[in-house]
Amino acid sequence: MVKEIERVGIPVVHICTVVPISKTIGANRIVPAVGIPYPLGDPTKSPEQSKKIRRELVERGLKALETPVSGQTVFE
Amino acid sequence: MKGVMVTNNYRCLEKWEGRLRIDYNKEWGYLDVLLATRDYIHRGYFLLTHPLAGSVKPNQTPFKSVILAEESLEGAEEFRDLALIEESIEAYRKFMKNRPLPGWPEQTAEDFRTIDLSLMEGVMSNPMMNRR
Amino acid sequence: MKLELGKIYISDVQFAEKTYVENGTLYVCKAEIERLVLEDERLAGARVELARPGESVRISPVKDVIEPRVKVEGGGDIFPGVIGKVGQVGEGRTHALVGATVITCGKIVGFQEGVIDMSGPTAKYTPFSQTNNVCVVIEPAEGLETHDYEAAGRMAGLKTAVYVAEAARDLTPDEVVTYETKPLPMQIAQYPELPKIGYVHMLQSQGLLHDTYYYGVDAKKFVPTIMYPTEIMDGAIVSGNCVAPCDKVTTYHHLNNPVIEDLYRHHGKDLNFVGVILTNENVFLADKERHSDMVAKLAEFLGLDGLLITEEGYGNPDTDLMMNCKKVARAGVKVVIITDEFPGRDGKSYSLADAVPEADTMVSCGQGNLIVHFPPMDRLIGTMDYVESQIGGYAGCMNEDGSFDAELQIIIASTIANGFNKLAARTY
Amino acid sequence: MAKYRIVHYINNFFSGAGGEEAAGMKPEVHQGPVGPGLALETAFGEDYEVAATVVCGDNYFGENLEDATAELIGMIRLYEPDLFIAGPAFNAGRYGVACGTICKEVERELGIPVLTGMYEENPGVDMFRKELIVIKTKNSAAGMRKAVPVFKNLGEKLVKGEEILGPDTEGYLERGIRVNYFAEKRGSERAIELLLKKCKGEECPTEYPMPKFDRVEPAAPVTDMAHTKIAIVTSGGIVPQGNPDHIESSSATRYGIYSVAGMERMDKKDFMTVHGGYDRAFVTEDPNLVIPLDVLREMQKEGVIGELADYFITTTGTGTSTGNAKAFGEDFVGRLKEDKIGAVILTST
Repeated sequence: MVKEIERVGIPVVHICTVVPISKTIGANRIVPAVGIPYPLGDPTKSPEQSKKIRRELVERGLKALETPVSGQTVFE
Repeated sequence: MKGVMVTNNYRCLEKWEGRLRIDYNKEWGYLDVLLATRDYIHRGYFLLTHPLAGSVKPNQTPFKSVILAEESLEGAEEFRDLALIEESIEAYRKFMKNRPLPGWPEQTAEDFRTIDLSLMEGVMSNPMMNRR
Repeated sequence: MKLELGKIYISDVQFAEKTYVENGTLYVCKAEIERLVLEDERLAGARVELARPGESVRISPVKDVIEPRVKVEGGGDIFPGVIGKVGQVGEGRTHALVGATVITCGKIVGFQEGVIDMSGPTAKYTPFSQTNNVCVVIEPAEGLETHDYEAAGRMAGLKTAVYVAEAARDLTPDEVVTYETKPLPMQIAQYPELPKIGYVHMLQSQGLLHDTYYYGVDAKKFVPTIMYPTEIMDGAIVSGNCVAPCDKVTTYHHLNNPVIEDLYRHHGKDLNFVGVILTNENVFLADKERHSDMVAKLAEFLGLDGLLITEEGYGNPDTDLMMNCKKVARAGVKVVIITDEFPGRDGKSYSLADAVPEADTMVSCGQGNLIVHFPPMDRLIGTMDYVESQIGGYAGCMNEDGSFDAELQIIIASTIANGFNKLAARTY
Repeated sequence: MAKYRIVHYINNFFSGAGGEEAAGMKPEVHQGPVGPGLALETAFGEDYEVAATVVCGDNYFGENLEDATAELIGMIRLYEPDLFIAGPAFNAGRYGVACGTICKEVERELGIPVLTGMYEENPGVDMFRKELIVIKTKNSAAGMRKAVPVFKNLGEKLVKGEEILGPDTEGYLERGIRVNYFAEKRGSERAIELLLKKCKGEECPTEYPMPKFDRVEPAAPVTDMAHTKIAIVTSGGIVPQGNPDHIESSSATRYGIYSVAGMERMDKKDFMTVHGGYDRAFVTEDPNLVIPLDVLREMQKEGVIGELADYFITTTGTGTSTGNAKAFGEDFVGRLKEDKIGAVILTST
């Protein structure tokens, strides 16, 4: 899906748990997520903390979207 | 090392049950084993053996075994496993379209199990498989 | 390392009381060969039959084909570590009965054994319709285990070939060809202006019916190594597999490796043939990564400008082929791949099971999915009982008159992926 | 001896009915050759006749695919043709697609040989080149004169069941079929010759091209986030409670587009996950772990981002083939463009 979106010129950031898969499917801007059962946040912590983690990831995603890249780039 | 063998060959189950996790299903066909393998890769597992191991083509043998692990043993390029499994599934479909698997008599089926088992024996005896 | 290959041309084969060569005819003693083969208690039966070019003869299921060769000077035995003693080969003088072969056939081991027609429309696809063949039809002992049957069949062929080749020991060859490769620094210095070319020879090594032996070592257990090209001409590599009939590299094809032969033909003219890198095609992906790393390292170590890669088999080996190609190319070495193709029955699918952008120069040895018609033959060596389950055959492919239809895959060495044949494929 | 019968298909323009204004015309049939068919009949000579010409407007064909095809097949069948020719369509896209479609259908329904012709860049070429013999033509009707003998030659061969040679020899567009032949030199020698050329930096054409590697260049970055509209896409299997579109838990063949209009966060009362690839407990409790709606709404209010699409697009990633995923993307991307989405956040488990 990533390639099809990007092909029409819309930048995509892929926030994902398994970076290698993201690379395979052709994502160019990649942000590693927290983990498989809970990619954006950490429910084992307090709801506030979980949300804070989520916010940080989304902010990193937005930053990736604002960054020029020449090929597949992982934003850690 | 946490490994799993995905197989529809009961002789692999008999031989290695207890050595590593065996995801065995006697109802599975060759393609089902490949699809189950792909599910493991999607969940973050790494291929240890090539999905098309054995140059018996997919429309010739009913049996297939693949070993995966939660960690990678080599510094492979990152998209390798997903590409490998997709290519293998593609190859399966190509050959089945060509000519579907014959209904083998039991003796022939047993020979195919032996070949599949032998392919896995080569791997299971590899010292890297005993890494902890 | 320097080897003189003395070629004795054989144009006919006949039975006789003893085994000898006279005026280009190979005479073989049937009883002697059968006795020799049956020394192995794993085999219950052995029958020798002859097949000559142009005869209405079909041979099936074929396991291996071997050219009779004998070591005359320079030390070592033919097929070291397998039949002969372990010891260095590739030097001195070897005699070969060119135009003769030993073929093993009999009940299938694992469906991957093929067909040879000595005449008719399919004869053109296999080189062995042009040779004078001593066929050993074997029968396993009751209840023999599959691995043992494979080993017994392999040894029967090699033993027979060594026995027959003794007839060549004291003959004066019709032609002597000298092959020489010097130690690396001297070899490079000999033709400093020519491109330094190597050859990556990938050996089938996946398991039962998929093994190859190098000086008796099971190829899946070695790491990539460097070989003088002449070693292979003395039987350093023995086939122990039936991958698929069409792309099986028989022991004959190891002895007569076309890439090595043709590289020597160009040696000193427009290239400098520096050596051979041997590697394997294991099932274990860690082995694949490690060994392709090592192939690239050895290519760089040898200072190669270019190299050729050949594979044996389909599927799993395609991944080794592509890994080798990619890593060698990234090490700055120019690479050309030789392969055969399986594009499906309609010929429209992608032909290999793996692909990398670095594989931008490939030579095709033809596609194996083409359906061909095999007319009835007057005489059958072996059995047709298994045609429907042999690779390339299918349920209902056999007709009552002995004719059948099957994919080109079923013919021994028809699309062999080392460039031995002229068969190729192009896009329509 | 009876003549071999050809039925010829042309569009509104070539039948003389007119251009765009006639593109809606329904199928009709004429006895004998019409327009370009005259040149074909002359070229094929005495043993052949163009028995009938069927005509259909390009728009009518495109908009009524099934009806138009059925009607045309009915007309063609009556003439019991030995050969069917469509076009050539040259560079006309809709005409090319119509020629390809009708040829395929005639071949399937009537079991007779079919032929068409197009300019290489006609979109019909990529759709049909693997299945049909598409004769290579110029990009305008001025190329008819050169195309006619090619039609004659191939048409005769097809009718007589003679061997069709390679695309360059015969003048059709490459079909991608691998065909065996015996080369002059053996493979090892050819490989060495290629390698020597490669070492010299000369051209060394491969005998077997690799498939195309599909990589997409990164899109340009967002320069003004505060005025950009963002959409969320996920492969994490979040769907409205009850999974109304029955999206599969693995090996998905569908995707869904669901509203988040007016919502401040993803509420577990409204959404669930069907993803089969992981422990669903956490996400079931808090779907924001996959669709970060809560923080995106915050950012929207804060003016960090301009706007948020009032829907998200979802499917499951486990077991889903790359082919399906590609098809989903191709399907929904039009909507993203329409809605002026400036950037996408795609989340995966």
